[in-house]
Amino acid sequence: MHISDGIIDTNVCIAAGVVSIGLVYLSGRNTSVEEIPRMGMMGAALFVASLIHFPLAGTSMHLGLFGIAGIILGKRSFPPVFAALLFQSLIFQHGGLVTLGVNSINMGAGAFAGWMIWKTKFINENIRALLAGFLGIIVPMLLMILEFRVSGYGRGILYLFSVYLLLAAIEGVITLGAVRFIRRVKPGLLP
Amino acid sequence: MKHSFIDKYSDLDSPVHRLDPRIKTLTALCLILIIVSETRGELFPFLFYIPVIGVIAAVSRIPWGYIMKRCLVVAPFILLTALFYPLSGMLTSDFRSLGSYNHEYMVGISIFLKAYSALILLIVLTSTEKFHNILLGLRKLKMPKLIGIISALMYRYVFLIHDEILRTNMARDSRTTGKLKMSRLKVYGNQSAMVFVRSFERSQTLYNSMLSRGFNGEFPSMSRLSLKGKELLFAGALIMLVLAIRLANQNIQNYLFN
Amino acid sequence: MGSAVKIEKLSFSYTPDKPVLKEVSLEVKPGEKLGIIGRSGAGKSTLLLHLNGILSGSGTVSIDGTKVEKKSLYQVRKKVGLVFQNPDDQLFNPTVEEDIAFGPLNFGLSREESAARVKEALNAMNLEGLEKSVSHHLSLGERKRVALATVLAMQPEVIAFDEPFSSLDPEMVVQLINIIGGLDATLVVVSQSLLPLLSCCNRLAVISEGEIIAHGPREEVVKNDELMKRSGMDMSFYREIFRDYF
Amino acid sequence: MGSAVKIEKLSFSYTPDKPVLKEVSLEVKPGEKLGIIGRSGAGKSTLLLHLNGILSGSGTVSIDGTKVEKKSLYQVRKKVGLVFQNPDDQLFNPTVEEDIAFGPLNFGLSREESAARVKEALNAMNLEGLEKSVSHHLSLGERKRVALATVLAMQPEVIAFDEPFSSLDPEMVVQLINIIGGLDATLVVVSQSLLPLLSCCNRLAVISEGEIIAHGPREEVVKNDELMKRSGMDMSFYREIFRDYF
Ligand SMILES: Nc1ncnc2c1ncn2[C@@H]1O[C@H](COP(=O)(O)OP(=O)(O)OP(=O)(O)O)[C@@H](O)[C@H]1O
Ligand SMILES: Nc1ncnc2c1ncn2[C@@H]1O[C@H](COP(=O)(O)OP(=O)(O)OP(=O)(O)O)[C@@H](O)[C@H]1O
Ligand SMILES: [Mg+2]
Ligand SMILES: [Mg+2]
Repeated sequence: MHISDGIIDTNVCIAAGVVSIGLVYLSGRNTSVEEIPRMGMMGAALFVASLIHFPLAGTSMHLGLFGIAGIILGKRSFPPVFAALLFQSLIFQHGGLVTLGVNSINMGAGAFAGWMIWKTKFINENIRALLAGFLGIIVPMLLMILEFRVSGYGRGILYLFSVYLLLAAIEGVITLGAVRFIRRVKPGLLP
Repeated sequence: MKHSFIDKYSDLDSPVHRLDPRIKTLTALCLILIIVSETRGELFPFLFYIPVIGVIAAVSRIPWGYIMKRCLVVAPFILLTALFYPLSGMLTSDFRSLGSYNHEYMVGISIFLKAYSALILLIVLTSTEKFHNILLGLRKLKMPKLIGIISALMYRYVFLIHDEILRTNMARDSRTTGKLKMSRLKVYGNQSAMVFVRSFERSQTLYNSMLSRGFNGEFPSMSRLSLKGKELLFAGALIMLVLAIRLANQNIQNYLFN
Repeated sequence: MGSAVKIEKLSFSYTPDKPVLKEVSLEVKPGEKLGIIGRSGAGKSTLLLHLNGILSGSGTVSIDGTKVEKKSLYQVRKKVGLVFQNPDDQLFNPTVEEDIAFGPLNFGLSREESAARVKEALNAMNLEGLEKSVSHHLSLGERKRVALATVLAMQPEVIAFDEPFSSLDPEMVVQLINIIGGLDATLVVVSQSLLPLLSCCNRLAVISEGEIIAHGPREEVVKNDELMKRSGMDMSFYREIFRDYF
Repeated sequence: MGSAVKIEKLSFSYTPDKPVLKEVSLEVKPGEKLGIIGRSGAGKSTLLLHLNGILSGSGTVSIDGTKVEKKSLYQVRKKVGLVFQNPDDQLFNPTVEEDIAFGPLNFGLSREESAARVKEALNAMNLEGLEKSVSHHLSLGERKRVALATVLAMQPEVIAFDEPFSSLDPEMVVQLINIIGGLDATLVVVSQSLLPLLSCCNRLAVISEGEIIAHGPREEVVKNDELMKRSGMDMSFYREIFRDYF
């Protein structure tokens, strides 16, 4: 899910870098002191989740949790996603430095998608949770396909990404479980 | 509780270690940018980039075995994407003779080389500096303030989560037989969710204690970063060298091959 | 003489259905050492968090005449130091030194002044030589003292302690009592350990289900058996054990 | 009669440079109630974690004649219940009921049997009616009792407690002492609170810097002033306070 340096077109990376800084400001505008620990904690949770690998469809995958980030943080999800990816890049080189912008736009979009679904209050909460988790992976995947295509990869790259469908399904179920747990134990966390 | 998964070789001493974290980060970023923006399919300049990177890594005294081990974590993904550059065309277009994919192969290889060069530079950067110093450097380099605060908190919170995991693991293990006899998904699920909830609560308390000591968004620090002219010169020279390789590439090739 | 802390009709609840503090009024004179006791869950920690505006309910809290409110937070937090029960909640910088300097630097002191404060606080806590240590590698007793040092370095007028004695061995408790006894700030100490509390506080307040049900000189409060029983503080059980063994 | 717990020459260190337990030998007879005291950082919690194989150092630990090793973990953990200092570490299921049933289910009991165990444990801890509550929402005293119930439900022969009395108010401490006194398992209790410990244990062991420096009937150990002083347990400081007030 994380694009390393050198894989896709540099111009795309630079443009995305600039846009992502803009998004950090937009998403973090007028943040109040009460919101900060939540954002930091969510960033840490995203980072820790990425440390836990499990085998899936022949490769090693890890959870993204972008759907949950979107549910809990709403419009504030972008800065924590950005910070978590910065950590991943610096600590174990998951995703590059130049591609930080691209990666955070991709995964931030996943979180925003989760938020959008979560806001649609007329749908049953369980379904919303399931969808949020699912889209949290699918949306970044779609963006990645786009970026690879722009960078000259053929359509065959679709095969490479199909494994994420499986991951997205798993994330959906996990997000559902997490939301149900939080609803029982600490409902204050869910907006 | 002791945590050793970061900062492992940051206590060694070498010219790379001694560089100011700001300069080090900026230099790494510049070098990576120059190399990854190299024209696709160009393999020749890597004859020069690779030795330069090798020298930097050697000077840093980070053991090669360690660098390779860290490379391995992301290696499959890089290899796969590099491989897919030529492959992704073949898989979907009509059959062409394999020979006509020559350029695609070259691009695939250059993607592979770029990615690895960047990876090794990044590894050298992050293993020669304490992680919190890199964050401090980034803050001084005017990264967005919010990201500065969040990442400083994250640094502490990651340990907090780690602690919670270790402790609940012990408590869980002491009521099991070494193996779980119930649905593992359910047990691990509940445990992780509880760790998540408790960490959120503790993070609030921790933040309250910061507020109590006057925290207002700025992270004051006792350690003063000091820029030395020598370091600036060294970093500048390094960037110029790589840039020169990049720019001179075409001329050298013309000279050599015509 | 004014009061160091003055709380008037303070009410607070975390969740709408359950009031945690109910019209609490309490006054602490400068230099006084006040102990607060009460059952677990009575609202003691919640009360402390109001002293420097971390929480704010209805009613007023004033520190040295300054009302605690949004716009006075900076001054108030300079005057009130809060020591949390769990030192791990208080130590978040990479080194002991930076942790202790965090407060002074935040309040605008220069690096040199802060360094002096750090030195002083380390001395007062017998922690010389640990400047560069990583806080979370220290023992519990050391971490508790570092946490106190982080607050001392701010030279607050009022220090509020939450459960300073819990999980410490008797020797460390005595050490801490001596340290606390030597401070010349106004003190508010919350603790379930009645013996250490009695030896460092001259006045006591009893809180029960969010209400202050007694407040006065320690002798008066502690010897009121009915009151102590009612607030879960009955020590008579220990009388025989103590007689027998000590 | 064999021994419930037999530790022989147990040594352990977390980091190569610093031994935490040094050739510890200790024997606990069935039905005995042993208190372990010692300075903070002496190695008490570390010792407890060896009783059911969470940690394993050099030397041997046997429970009721079974050596604690990888292949005997199943039997050992069935026999030894560990109650951690912080109940929150132990409670991670959404409801009290599920938390208590966790151990029995893991040891292969059927749902019916587990449900019976849950009921029994709740009764013993005065927790009836809380089956469906979310553990996380209970008060500290209740959570401590639930944590104990999760262990009781496994019907262990040996129960090891880490700091059961810390952060509890005196009333709750007395409650817990009564509960502990009524258990008929072999008990090993680690605590810094000497008075409660004395009232529920008839034997005491003193650990200092990873070594057992004394072990015997409580009177003998406690009245050895020199020993108590050496291990940071000196209570003489409190004598006057206690005389004056209680
Ligand atoms: N963050 C919170 N959210 C919701 N309720 C809370 C929160 N913190 C405390 N409470 C509740 O408020 C009440 C008072 O809690 P508080 O921590 O002030 O008690 P305390 O007197 O300090 O107890 P203890 O001696 O156990 O520390 C308790 O019923 C507790 O469950
Ligand atoms: N996970 C760990 N990693 C490294 N060192 C540890 C770890 N846990 C404990 N220690 C160290 O081992 C020693 C003994 O710790 P232990 O927790 O057993 O002490 P204790 O007697 O239970 O103290 P306390 O009364 O404070 O609980 C201490 O010096 C502690 O710093
Ligand atoms: Mg409290
Ligand atoms: Mg311990």
